Amino acid sequence: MAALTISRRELTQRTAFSLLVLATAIVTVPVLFIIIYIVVNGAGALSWEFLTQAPSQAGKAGGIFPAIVGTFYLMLGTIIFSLPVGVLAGIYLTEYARANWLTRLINMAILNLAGVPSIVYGLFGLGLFVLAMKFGMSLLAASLTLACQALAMTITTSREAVIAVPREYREGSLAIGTTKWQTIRHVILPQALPGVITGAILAMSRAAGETAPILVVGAAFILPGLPTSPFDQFMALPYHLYTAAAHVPGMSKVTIWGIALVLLVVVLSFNSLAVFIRIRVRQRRFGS
Amino acid sequence: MEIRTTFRKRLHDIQQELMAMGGMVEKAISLSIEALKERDLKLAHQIIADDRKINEKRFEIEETCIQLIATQQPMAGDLRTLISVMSVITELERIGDHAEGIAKIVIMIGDEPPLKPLIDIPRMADKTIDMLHRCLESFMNCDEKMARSIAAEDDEVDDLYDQVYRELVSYMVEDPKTITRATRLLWVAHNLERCADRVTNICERVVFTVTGKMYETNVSKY
Amino acid sequence: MEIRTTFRKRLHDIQQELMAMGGMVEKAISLSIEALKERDLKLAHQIIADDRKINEKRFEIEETCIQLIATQQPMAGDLRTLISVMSVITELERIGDHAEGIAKIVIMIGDEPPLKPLIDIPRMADKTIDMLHRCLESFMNCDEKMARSIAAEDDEVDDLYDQVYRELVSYMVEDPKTITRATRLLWVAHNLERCADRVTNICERVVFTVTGKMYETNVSKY
Amino acid sequence: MAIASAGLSKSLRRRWRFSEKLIESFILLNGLLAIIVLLGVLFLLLREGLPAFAYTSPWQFFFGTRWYPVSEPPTFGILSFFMATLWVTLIATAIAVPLGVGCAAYLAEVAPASVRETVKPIVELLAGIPSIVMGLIGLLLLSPLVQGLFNLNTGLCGLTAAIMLAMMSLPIIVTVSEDALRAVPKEFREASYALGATQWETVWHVCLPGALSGIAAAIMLGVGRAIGETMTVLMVAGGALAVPYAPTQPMMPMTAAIASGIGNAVRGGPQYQALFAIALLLFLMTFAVNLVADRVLERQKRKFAR
Amino acid sequence: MNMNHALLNNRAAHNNETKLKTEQVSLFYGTFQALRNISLDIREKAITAIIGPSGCGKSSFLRLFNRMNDLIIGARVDGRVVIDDTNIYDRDIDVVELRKRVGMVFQKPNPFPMSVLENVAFGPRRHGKKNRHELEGIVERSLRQAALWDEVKDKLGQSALALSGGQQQRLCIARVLAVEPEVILMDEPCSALDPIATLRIEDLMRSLSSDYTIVIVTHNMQQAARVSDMAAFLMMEKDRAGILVEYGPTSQIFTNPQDKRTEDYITGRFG
Amino acid sequence: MNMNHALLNNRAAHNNETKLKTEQVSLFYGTFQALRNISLDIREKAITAIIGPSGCGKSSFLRLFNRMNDLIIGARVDGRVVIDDTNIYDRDIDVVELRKRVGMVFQKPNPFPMSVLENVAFGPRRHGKKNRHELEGIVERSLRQAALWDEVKDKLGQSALALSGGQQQRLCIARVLAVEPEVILMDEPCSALDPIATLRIEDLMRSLSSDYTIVIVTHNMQQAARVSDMAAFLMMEKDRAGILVEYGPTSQIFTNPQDKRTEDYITGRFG
Ligand SMILES: Nc1ncnc2c1ncn2[C@@H]1O[C@H](COP(=O)(O)OP(=O)(O)OP(=O)(O)O)[C@@H](O)[C@H]1O
Ligand SMILES: Nc1ncnc2c1ncn2[C@@H]1O[C@H](COP(=O)(O)OP(=O)(O)OP(=O)(O)O)[C@@H](O)[C@H]1O
Ligand SMILES: [Mg+2]
Ligand SMILES: [Mg+2]
Ligand SMILES: O=P([O-])([O-])[O-]
Repeated sequence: MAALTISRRELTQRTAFSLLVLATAIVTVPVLFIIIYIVVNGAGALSWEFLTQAPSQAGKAGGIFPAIVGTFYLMLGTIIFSLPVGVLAGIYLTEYARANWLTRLINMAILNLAGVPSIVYGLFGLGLFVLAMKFGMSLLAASLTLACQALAMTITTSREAVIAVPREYREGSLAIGTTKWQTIRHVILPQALPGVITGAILAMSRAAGETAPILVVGAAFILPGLPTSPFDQFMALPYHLYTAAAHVPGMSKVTIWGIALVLLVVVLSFNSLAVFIRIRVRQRRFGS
Repeated sequence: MEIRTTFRKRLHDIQQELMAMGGMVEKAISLSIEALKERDLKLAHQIIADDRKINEKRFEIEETCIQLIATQQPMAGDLRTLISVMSVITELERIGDHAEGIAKIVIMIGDEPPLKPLIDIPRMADKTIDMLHRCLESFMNCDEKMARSIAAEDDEVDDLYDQVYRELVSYMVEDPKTITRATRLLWVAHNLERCADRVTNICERVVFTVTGKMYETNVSKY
Repeated sequence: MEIRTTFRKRLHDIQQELMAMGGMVEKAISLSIEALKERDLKLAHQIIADDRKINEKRFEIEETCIQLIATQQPMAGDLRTLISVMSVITELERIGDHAEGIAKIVIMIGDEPPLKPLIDIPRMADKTIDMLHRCLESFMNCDEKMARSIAAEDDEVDDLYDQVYRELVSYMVEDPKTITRATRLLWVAHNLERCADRVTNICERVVFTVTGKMYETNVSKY
Repeated sequence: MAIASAGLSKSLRRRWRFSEKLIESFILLNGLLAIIVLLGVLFLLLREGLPAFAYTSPWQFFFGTRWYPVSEPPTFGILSFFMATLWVTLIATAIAVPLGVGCAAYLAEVAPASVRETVKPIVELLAGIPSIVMGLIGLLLLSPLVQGLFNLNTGLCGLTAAIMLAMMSLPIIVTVSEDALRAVPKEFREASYALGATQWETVWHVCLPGALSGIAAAIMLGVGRAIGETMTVLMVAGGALAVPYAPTQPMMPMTAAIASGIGNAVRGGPQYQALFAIALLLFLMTFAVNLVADRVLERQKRKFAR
Repeated sequence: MNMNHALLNNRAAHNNETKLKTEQVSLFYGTFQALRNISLDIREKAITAIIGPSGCGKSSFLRLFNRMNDLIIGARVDGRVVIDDTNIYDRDIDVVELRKRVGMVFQKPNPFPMSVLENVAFGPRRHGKKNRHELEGIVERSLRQAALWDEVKDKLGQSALALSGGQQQRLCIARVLAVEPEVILMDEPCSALDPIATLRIEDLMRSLSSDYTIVIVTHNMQQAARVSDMAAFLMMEKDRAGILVEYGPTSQIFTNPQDKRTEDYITGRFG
Repeated sequence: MNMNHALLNNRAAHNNETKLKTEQVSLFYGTFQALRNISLDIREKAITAIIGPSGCGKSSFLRLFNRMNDLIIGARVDGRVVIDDTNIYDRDIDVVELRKRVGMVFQKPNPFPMSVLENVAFGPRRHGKKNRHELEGIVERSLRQAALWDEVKDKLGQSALALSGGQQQRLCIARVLAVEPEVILMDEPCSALDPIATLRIEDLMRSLSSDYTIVIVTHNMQQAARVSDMAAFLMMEKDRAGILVEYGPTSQIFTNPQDKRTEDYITGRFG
């Protein structure tokens, strides 16, 4: 009797675990397939020329150099506009904010900023930066738009990084007679820095991949040269890819996959960097 | 809700054992006087044999107290109680020794004719036993006032002793032949007087247990 | 690295105080015999007065021991040491009382002519003081063997006492006029004999402190 | 001593620390920026979007099935967009939740360390793939597959989009759920084993219930992602303007409608305003989802706290 | 001492049979040896305390008895661990069944985030008891045994996490009792509790010791002294492997330990 | 007792001056009153222990003295808290300056994740000491005072987190000593440590007590008994506000408390 019960429980367990393994396989196998597929099919397009030349013949020939540069400019612009605000707001929320309606409101705002669809940011950027502030369809307008979108992320990651600094450190520092800012500056920020940086890199990587907002606020499909000022129009990899794939008839598949591969490499290398930093920090904190 | 029930139970057990030991000692004194009155050598030997048990009981209780202190970390009143128990059993054991001493004297006297009818010595013994009994009761009940009043009664025993002493010396002076016998009775009385002194020591411990203060009663005269 | 330094220091202090008390008691015995020999009433009064100090010292040490037990939770050997200290000071205090007793007898004797030259009684006293001194040393050094051998020496004191007793009884029988005086000397000898008994009790405590076992030496004869 | 204390009492008096105050107010300003941006978004959407209702009644707008921005007068009915978003989101969620939670449970509770160390980076990889690339995959690889499998006229339909969206919301669901499962203290597992429960019983009766709040939040976040996703649905869903009755039909979710329309809309014109009105609706929908998710989390948290 | 101790008898030694036994047990975590050649007989229906300095392997030793170490990858056991007459490290031992017989209470109170009732019913449910009436009976009995019934009988449906720390720990004990174990292992069960709650748990342990064999690990020497009948002192050797230094009745270990190292540890001379 | 206690004198009472003082202090968290009318004089260069049941307000009381409660929103203090002759709750008191004079050590050792040296130098640096040589002198002095120098002198550059728990706590004490406080507050400084490390910290506290005024909160009654010169017993009233029940020399509190409630708590009769 007892033996029978055990074996039934054992059976349930085996069945359940098999289903879990199956789910995991369904999640992971397509990802590997996609990556490998893009690498295999896109590698053919890669060449020195492809990476360093401007496009010609509506993108069917030439390279994607301006798009690569444009994407890096966008990443830079995004981080310049969103990181300082993100960090300071994160500090405000954890160190200064009192539990009152204002704080609740700010937190709710952040929560919702993170959930606003990217296309809505696009419209916001269009309405505010392009039209109202008259920046036009420009690198600056796009950067600001992406920065607004990234804000939720930089604030949240900074806030989490600052919160993760144990309360004991704060108390330990204040209790030996330091001011609040000294405590933040010398104890909390150094501790939170890796987390902040990780968040920033992820935000940049996200910005590199965004299409919908820049589609609205000003990316160009083909430009002969690089932007020379923030008020110039610009090319960007995702938008270039979109147009090439959806709007240029007769585009060669290899070129499309080639653009996709370059975009993927940019985005994923930044992601890996963030992961790498996170692991290093974890080791330093718990190791030695 | 009461907690530390185990400790409390063991403390209570110790107090019970202390009372049992007190009973043994009271009995030893009263039997020793009985033996003296009746010239009962067998009884005297019995008392001597029983004193071993009193000694053993004393060490048993003491060991338990030490174990309780080591393992239960009593504090404040509980600790004072345990310390007092250890002190009280020492006193009881000594009182037991005095009873044994009397029994030994009984054996020395053997079947010599009595020097005189025994009156004051049994009275001393009764008084001492009574004091001891009530004193232990006051310990159980943490009755500080009672303990103080019992300690004061020691004077009565001392007076009785003085009386016995004077009487016996006059016997000896009148008839030197009685000297040995008289000296022996004197020993008996002395033993009883010491017993009563020890009872007052126990009383002091009662006061200490309750108040945490050691108060010294009158110091013994001899 | 030694830890609990505070506790260890305080334990050490207590042992020092115990030795100091031992010194006071030794001095009290030796002075009381001095007073007896010299018929020095002033000295006798001084001894009685000093006994208060011994008593106070005893309570002071005891209180410190209790505080140490309550606040420092000593265990094993440390606890046994503290328990033993409390027991030893009780014995010392009683020995002090015996010295006081002798001093009181000296006062009773006053300037009566000496019954006989004092020989055995001073020998008893010297022996007792010597035993006490070495015994406390053995306590300090946790020297169990030494303690056992000292306890065995109690028989010598008992023998001396028997000798004194027989001698004094023969005096009394020969000359009833000496009875009072002889009885008094007998008290003195008896006090000394009790002192030696108490030294053996201390020896038992030394053995207990070291081994954790209570060993009973020979039981007193009187 | 007295002298020392006199000195002390003097030195304890407060000093004015100007820089401290300055920094403090600057930091507060940055904190407020989050609200400013959010309110800015809302304000702009309202300003540009509300005028649309001058041309078309709200009833017509929300329940009208016809979207003719350039006819005279233009009609703006968004029901088909809305239904498309609904279809796509529901199906994506239905696919992603069991897979995601199952995968998370496997990673957190069952998988040996070596498997976990390889699977986790793969999931993170998936999170990193830009939506445009996923759109490309749907467009070029998945849609022919779906077309063949269901024997459709075109593979560019709601179902294809939903499958891609499911993939895209999986990383969020997996990572957040796994974190939630890991947050269940080791002590609970040990207690369960020590009572003689099997590992599966421990996962099912102790770990999953314990992580329920986190898993619910994960699902909500996944839903939010699916609703707001633009490029993938723009490229894959088919772009048909009719109200979809089956997931296998081509359709145009709201985000796609905005993205495809905004390029041609005259700035400040009726279509421009109508698109802003859709954006406003999207904004409010995601706002609602997020608020609900937050409330759920809060209530779950409070349920087990004192 | 060779006297008969009436006073002591009412405490220990109701029963002198051996319930658990380790025979020359060594425990390895990978290549690191955490325990070396430990042989110990644990008495039935008595409380045995394991004491020793931090990291000497007390917890590891305790977890031998319900094979909790199995959960740690790379842990290996040499020697025999015997319950009644069975070596629990035999191949064909059912660990789930073993853990029913050998319950465990942990350092931090860890009631499941469910209702009080569900917590206690958890074990019986897993072992196939479904009848609601029967379960309720078990729950009441276990809570009574754990001296918690009166405090929670009106809030059986409320979350267990709303209880105080001490109540939570008693609930965890009730939860173990509900599966009717023979042995209860406790790993520093009071170290997260305040003094009063601690004394309560100690009282509970003593009352349970008449029916269960209890093994407790504690950092708190005073607690080991207060609560146990037998005590074992573990120590680390040079290579940090735990060895058994002394094992005996608690009263002896704390008043008159036989080993110099035990004495040094107990009197705080260690270091 | 009215005897002269030579034995006791070497422990307490080097100094009978009052260093800290609360006068009719009440503390509120919002509308909840955590402390009610507490008046207490804390002796200079002695160790004062605060004991009492869980939640009676011991930590809150301790944190009055360096205004750590200021960090809690809604906390309000009535009455006066005086250090030397200054009410530290006066309007114009500089909290930062106050906390330099009144150092604090916490329950969990909390060294900053920096090197040992940087940890100790942290305070002096913030207060404007930049000279490397001078800082090194301060670090060595503080570490010596905290009885840690010998153990860490060869690894001043290593991360403080690599130290053992007991060493970390002594490091935290050194960190406080480096800013030359007059008072050191300790909130259950040993509750996260093992018994040996605990005894070490206790030894350290005693050696510091000749130069500093120390106030310690502890759950561990035995520890309070072992380490302090004076002890205060707090308790909750019906409404859960903490009140002072008894305050006196430690030896008296633990052998002969004057208040029945203290006696009940100390002997474990409470509940
Ligand atoms: N999972 C593990 N892997 C490797 N080593 C371990 C593991 N668990 C414990 N150890 C090591 O085994 C030794 C014994 O650990 P254990 O936790 O049993 O000690 P303990 O006496 O319970 O200590 P504490 O008093 O701190 O709880 C320690 O040196 C520890 O570092
Ligand atoms: N920040 C706070 N807000 C509201 N109430 C609080 C706060 N901190 C403490 N309390 C309450 O104040 C009372 C006293 O808390 P405090 O932490 O001072 O007690 P304690 O004696 O230190 O307890 P413990 O022994 O558990 O550390 C408790 O009832 C607690 O719930
Ligand atoms: Mg452990
Ligand atoms: Mg506290
Ligand atoms: O909304 P997108 O991620 O597709 O830009």
